[in-house]
Amino acid sequence: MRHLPVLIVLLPLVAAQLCLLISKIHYKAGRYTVLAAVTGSLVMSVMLLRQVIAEGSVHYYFGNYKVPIGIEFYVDTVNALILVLICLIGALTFMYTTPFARTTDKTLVGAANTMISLLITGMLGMTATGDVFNLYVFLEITSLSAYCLISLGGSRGIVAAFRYLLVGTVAATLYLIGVGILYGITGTLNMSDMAAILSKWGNEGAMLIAMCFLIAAFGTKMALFPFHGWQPSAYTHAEAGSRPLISGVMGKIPAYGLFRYMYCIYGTDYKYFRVFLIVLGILSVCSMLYGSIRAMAQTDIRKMLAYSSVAQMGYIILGFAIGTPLALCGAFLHMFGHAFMKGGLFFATGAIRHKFGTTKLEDFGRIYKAMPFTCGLLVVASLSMIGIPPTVGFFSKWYLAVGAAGTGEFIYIAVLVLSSLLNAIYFFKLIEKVFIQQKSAKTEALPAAEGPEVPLDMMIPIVVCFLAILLLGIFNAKIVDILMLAIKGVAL
Amino acid sequence: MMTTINAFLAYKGIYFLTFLLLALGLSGIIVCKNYMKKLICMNVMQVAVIFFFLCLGQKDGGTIPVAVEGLSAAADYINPLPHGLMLTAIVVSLGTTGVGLALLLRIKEKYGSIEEDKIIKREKKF
Amino acid sequence: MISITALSLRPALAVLTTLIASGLIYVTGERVKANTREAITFVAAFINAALVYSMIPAVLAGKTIKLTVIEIVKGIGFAFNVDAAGMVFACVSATLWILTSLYSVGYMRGHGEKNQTGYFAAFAMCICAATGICFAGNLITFFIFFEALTIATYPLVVHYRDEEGTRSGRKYLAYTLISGQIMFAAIVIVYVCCGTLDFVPGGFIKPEDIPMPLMLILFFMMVGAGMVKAGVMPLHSWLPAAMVAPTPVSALLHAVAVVKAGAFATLRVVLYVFGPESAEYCHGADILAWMAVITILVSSLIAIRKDNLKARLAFSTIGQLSYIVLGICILSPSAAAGALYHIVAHAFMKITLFMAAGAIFVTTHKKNISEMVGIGKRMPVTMTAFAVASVGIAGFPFIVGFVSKANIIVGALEQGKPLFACTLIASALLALAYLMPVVYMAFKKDVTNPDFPCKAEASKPMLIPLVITAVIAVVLGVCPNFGLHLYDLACMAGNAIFGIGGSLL
Amino acid sequence: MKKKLTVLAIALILTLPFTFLDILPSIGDVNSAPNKHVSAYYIENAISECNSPNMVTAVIVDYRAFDTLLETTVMFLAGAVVLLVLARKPSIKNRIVIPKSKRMHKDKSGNPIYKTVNKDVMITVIQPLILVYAVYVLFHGEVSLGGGFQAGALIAMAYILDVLVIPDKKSVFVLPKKNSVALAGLGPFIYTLTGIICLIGGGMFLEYAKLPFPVHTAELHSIGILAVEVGVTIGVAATIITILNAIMERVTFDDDNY
Repeated sequence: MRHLPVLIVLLPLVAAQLCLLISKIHYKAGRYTVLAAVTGSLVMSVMLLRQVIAEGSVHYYFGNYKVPIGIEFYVDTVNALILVLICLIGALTFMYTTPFARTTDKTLVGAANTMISLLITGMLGMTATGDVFNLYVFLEITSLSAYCLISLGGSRGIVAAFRYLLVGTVAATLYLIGVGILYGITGTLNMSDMAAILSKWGNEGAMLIAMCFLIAAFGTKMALFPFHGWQPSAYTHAEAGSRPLISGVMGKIPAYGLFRYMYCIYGTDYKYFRVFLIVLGILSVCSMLYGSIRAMAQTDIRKMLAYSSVAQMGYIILGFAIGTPLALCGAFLHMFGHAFMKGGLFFATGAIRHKFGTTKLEDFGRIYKAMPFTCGLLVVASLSMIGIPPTVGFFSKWYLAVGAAGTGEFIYIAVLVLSSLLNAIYFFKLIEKVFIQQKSAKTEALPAAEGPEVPLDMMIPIVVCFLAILLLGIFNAKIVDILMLAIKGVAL
Repeated sequence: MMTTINAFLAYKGIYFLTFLLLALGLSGIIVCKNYMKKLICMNVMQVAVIFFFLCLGQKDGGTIPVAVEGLSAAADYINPLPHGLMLTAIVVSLGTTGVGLALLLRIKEKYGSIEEDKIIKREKKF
Repeated sequence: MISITALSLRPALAVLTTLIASGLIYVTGERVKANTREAITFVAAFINAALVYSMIPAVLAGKTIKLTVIEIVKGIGFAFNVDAAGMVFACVSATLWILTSLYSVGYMRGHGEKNQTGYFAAFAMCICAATGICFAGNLITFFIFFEALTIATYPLVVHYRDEEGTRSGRKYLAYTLISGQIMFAAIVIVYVCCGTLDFVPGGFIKPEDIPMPLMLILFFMMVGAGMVKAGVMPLHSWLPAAMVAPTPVSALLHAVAVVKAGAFATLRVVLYVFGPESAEYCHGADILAWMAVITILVSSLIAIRKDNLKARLAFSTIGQLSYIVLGICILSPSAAAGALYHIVAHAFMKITLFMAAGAIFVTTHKKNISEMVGIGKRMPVTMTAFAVASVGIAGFPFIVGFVSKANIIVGALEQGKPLFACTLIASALLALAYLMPVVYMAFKKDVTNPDFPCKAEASKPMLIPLVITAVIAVVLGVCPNFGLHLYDLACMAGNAIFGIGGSLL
Repeated sequence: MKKKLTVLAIALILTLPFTFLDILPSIGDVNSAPNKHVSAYYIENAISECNSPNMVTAVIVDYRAFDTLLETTVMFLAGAVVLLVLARKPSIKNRIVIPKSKRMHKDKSGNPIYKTVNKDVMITVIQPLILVYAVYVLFHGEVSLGGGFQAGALIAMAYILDVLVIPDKKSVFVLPKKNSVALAGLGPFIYTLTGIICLIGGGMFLEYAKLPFPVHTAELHSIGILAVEVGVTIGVAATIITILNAIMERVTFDDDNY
């Protein structure tokens, strides 16, 4: 039991390392290995979550070297929940990729499976680690596998991947500079040790500059407003099967990293903490408005969803910027909710593309006849994006708004409302297309309307996302209770 | 005056150069239109970071961190940790550069150019 | 902790029944025969009605049925709280669901409509939301169902899937979503200021809780959502636009669920959240009352000019709904009781009118009043029902409209606001002016219209409901407490709000 | 030019705070934070705890061994990515700019300049030396400068020489693409396996002291370090060979056809 934190990360890692070897037996063998590993991780992360809720946070020391000598994994309820989320979406996405496979070349299929497995490993590691440099290495694993998955998405995917590679590496470099400055003034790389030293004799100017670098780095990785340039085309042109994972979860993990830095390492007592809150508040507000406005103008659903991700990241960061426990809960709830919403929307988009071969909004006329379940998910996820109860989007917005009202920042409430309405404009455009508009010539010509809606591999993720959006919404109080345990302890 | 300058050059000068290198790399990524040059500038940035970390690990009067008979105090060896970290960073930057080059190869193949404006123009055809 | 008993589960069950019905209809879809779909609708409608009616005795005895299902957000439960006011609205919607379903079957078949699955599913969803709105015990539960209603009505508005439908659908969404989101912001602020969201008869916001200008702003931010749905004047224009929907939808929109939900929302916000004291203190009630007065007069004037029967009825609805809003804003027990009872009264009268209009459209394909000369000869039963309801709308005694209006007028006079009473009387005359010509033309003796050669009523499923509603309108007018004790319930609610004991008038 | 000057000016301004504000420790300061806290521990305890005179090795494969496991995985990942990215070769007609002629690429090894060197002799002499040196570097990584990465690179170098100089005849070993990439995964796996054996022995992950072998603790650390160095070597060598293989399939670059 005490090895759970490391085993969660190791399983997909080992699966990735051995996937190519096992793929030599049969091209599907590697796939089952990875699927089994991710599922195993899912089970263990749930066990870990239960353990953490029951007994409090868990430290895992690599090589049994105590902090700050060795590397440490630190799991509290917040990141235990995120671990579960990553494993769940990871397993679903992995299941979902099969129908998209175009080759049976053992090596290539094996390598592609390795990529997804390592992407999951990287995200799990970033979430669980308690060491700032270890976070960097996991960040790079995540990024490299993401570059690859994006580059597999056709001609524009390569360019998108290259641009993301440049921007992502710059971000990682800036992150290292931030870490370097902090290391320079503390002499340690362990997060909790660093927090202790900084609170005692932190050089405030150095901390300020380090935080600027960190905000830029994490902001780029999570595609916050001024740093989002790489994101729309990367999300749009990523490989179809892995898109839900990339767009649904990948952006959230750097956000969690930023949370760690702000609330765990720097702490709310830090002199310039208010400054960060205001800066993040401005960035998030800009993200929400800019993302929504750009999303309205798109004709390709993938791009629309990508821009909407910029806006939705704004919600999460807004929660961090408000900084009361309730708002932080809202931010995390939105993180989980949005993973399922955006993941679900991309699952649905992929399913439509699989069946009709199109992602252009103009071709979506009345596809609900052929794919009622997919369109059901589209509707529920869209409503959740807008924030209509009883979906999870409403409740995360509720906590954010209550938090904002609690600190008297009514402007944030106004922005939340405005952003919801902007979301409503383009999501109802989508719903209008799917249910009302006449069939386009392109979909009319396809005989695809016959037969089952989508393969079972695709149906499971769709149904799971559908249920998750509703259940997370209805039982949000439970999750908030769990989150509160950690947030009260860690942050404030 | 001279002592100030001397002290500055001795204790902070390299930071100045490192950050200059970093800034130049960053500006190169922004300004250059050629993807290959962008990639090179990216490498320049990474090198700057490596320098930066190594500066932090420098110690007056320290030798390389391989134990020698008779020297056992911490002050006798330079800090091994930044070197260890930077080994990792170098490998990572190697990986990133390799992937970047492979992508560039594909871009060149598909678009016939690695100039940004040409690629943007041709991207619309897909 | 309230123990969960069979009684306390009933509001949740009523909501659940309709929700399941809606889901079943959507999932079974086109694969099953229309009969199955309609069977599901009817079974659910009857179960729903039975559950709602079964709660009446308890409520009449002065009990409120409370049930907290789960903690829906941190610190606030998903609570049902069945009181007299909610009961009145619930009874209306449960009763009318049965009748409208029957009518829908006739209309949809007679008219050979498409997309019937979506229609029935959304219809059930609307009733589900309306039932939830009735029984919601706090603002957040209320808001959840309120937004659900917004979304569930959208497919009904765009039912025809054509250009015009899409446009009015957008208009509808724009109005309702914006007002809904603003209400959301207001709820959040109220929650932060007061720490509770539970409905309390007489309101939970004390005048000292919130500084004055903010309070007025909050009042309108909250009431705005209700105003939009109820079509109070500057915010009404989605309602006539939504006319493109099929007639049963119009009937549902205008008579049962949506607009009534709006009026009911106004009631809950003004009297159960702000309460008479705060509403008067911040002048919100006064301003709203005057808006209602203007709406009543202007909409009646517009109605006179409309030739399309459904459009005329739509503007009539806007005017009538403002009666309810006015009754609420007068802030007196009898006016509140009158307003609540007007929900009942207007529901039965207006649904009769709409069903009649639908019946005319299905049998003769006539939409405009000018083409309906002499139609009384062809469809005497329908037009008789229409005439009864028209007179009722005008407030003729012995028809249900009279009871509610009389109460509101009494309330206005009690509060020393005779201008409001005058408005109501003037509007009664205007109502006669815009509805009587239809009846007059229909039964005009000396004209024979070649379009209507012989007597031919609409099909049974359409005719029966509209006759029933017309009869109910008369019966309730003669004996307001007939059957479901709705008048007593309304009075109880009015008294509870103003803190006058639990006894009946 | 003006643009570049502006950029330079901005760069200078941005750089100033780091230099003039006293936010970073002075270079070479023995008592600065990074040189005291953790690093002093490493220097003082590397030999006694890890049985490794090379402190950098002690840090990277013992104290912070997990980082290095991931680093090796990054190598493997990079190899797999290159393989995957270069696997798709668009057909000529799918390209935006279509090559003007389809003239085939000429084998450059037939170029007279290559013929001046006696390749066979050079390879036979140099290759074994490289391999031996690689093994030396691998096994001495913990005592002096060196280690798995260098050893891996050297082994790969031997292979690269083989492929580049005599394309048709391979004398040392043949490693096709699909095997090399699997091997590149196997390397990090050996590393992971070492850690997992520690788990089985009742310790934490990568706690070499708990390796289930009947020798004393210092020896166990040496065994652990050696095991992971072997893993690193295999991983690095195989990755470089994978990248080489992936690129060798594309010796005919498009440029040649223009």
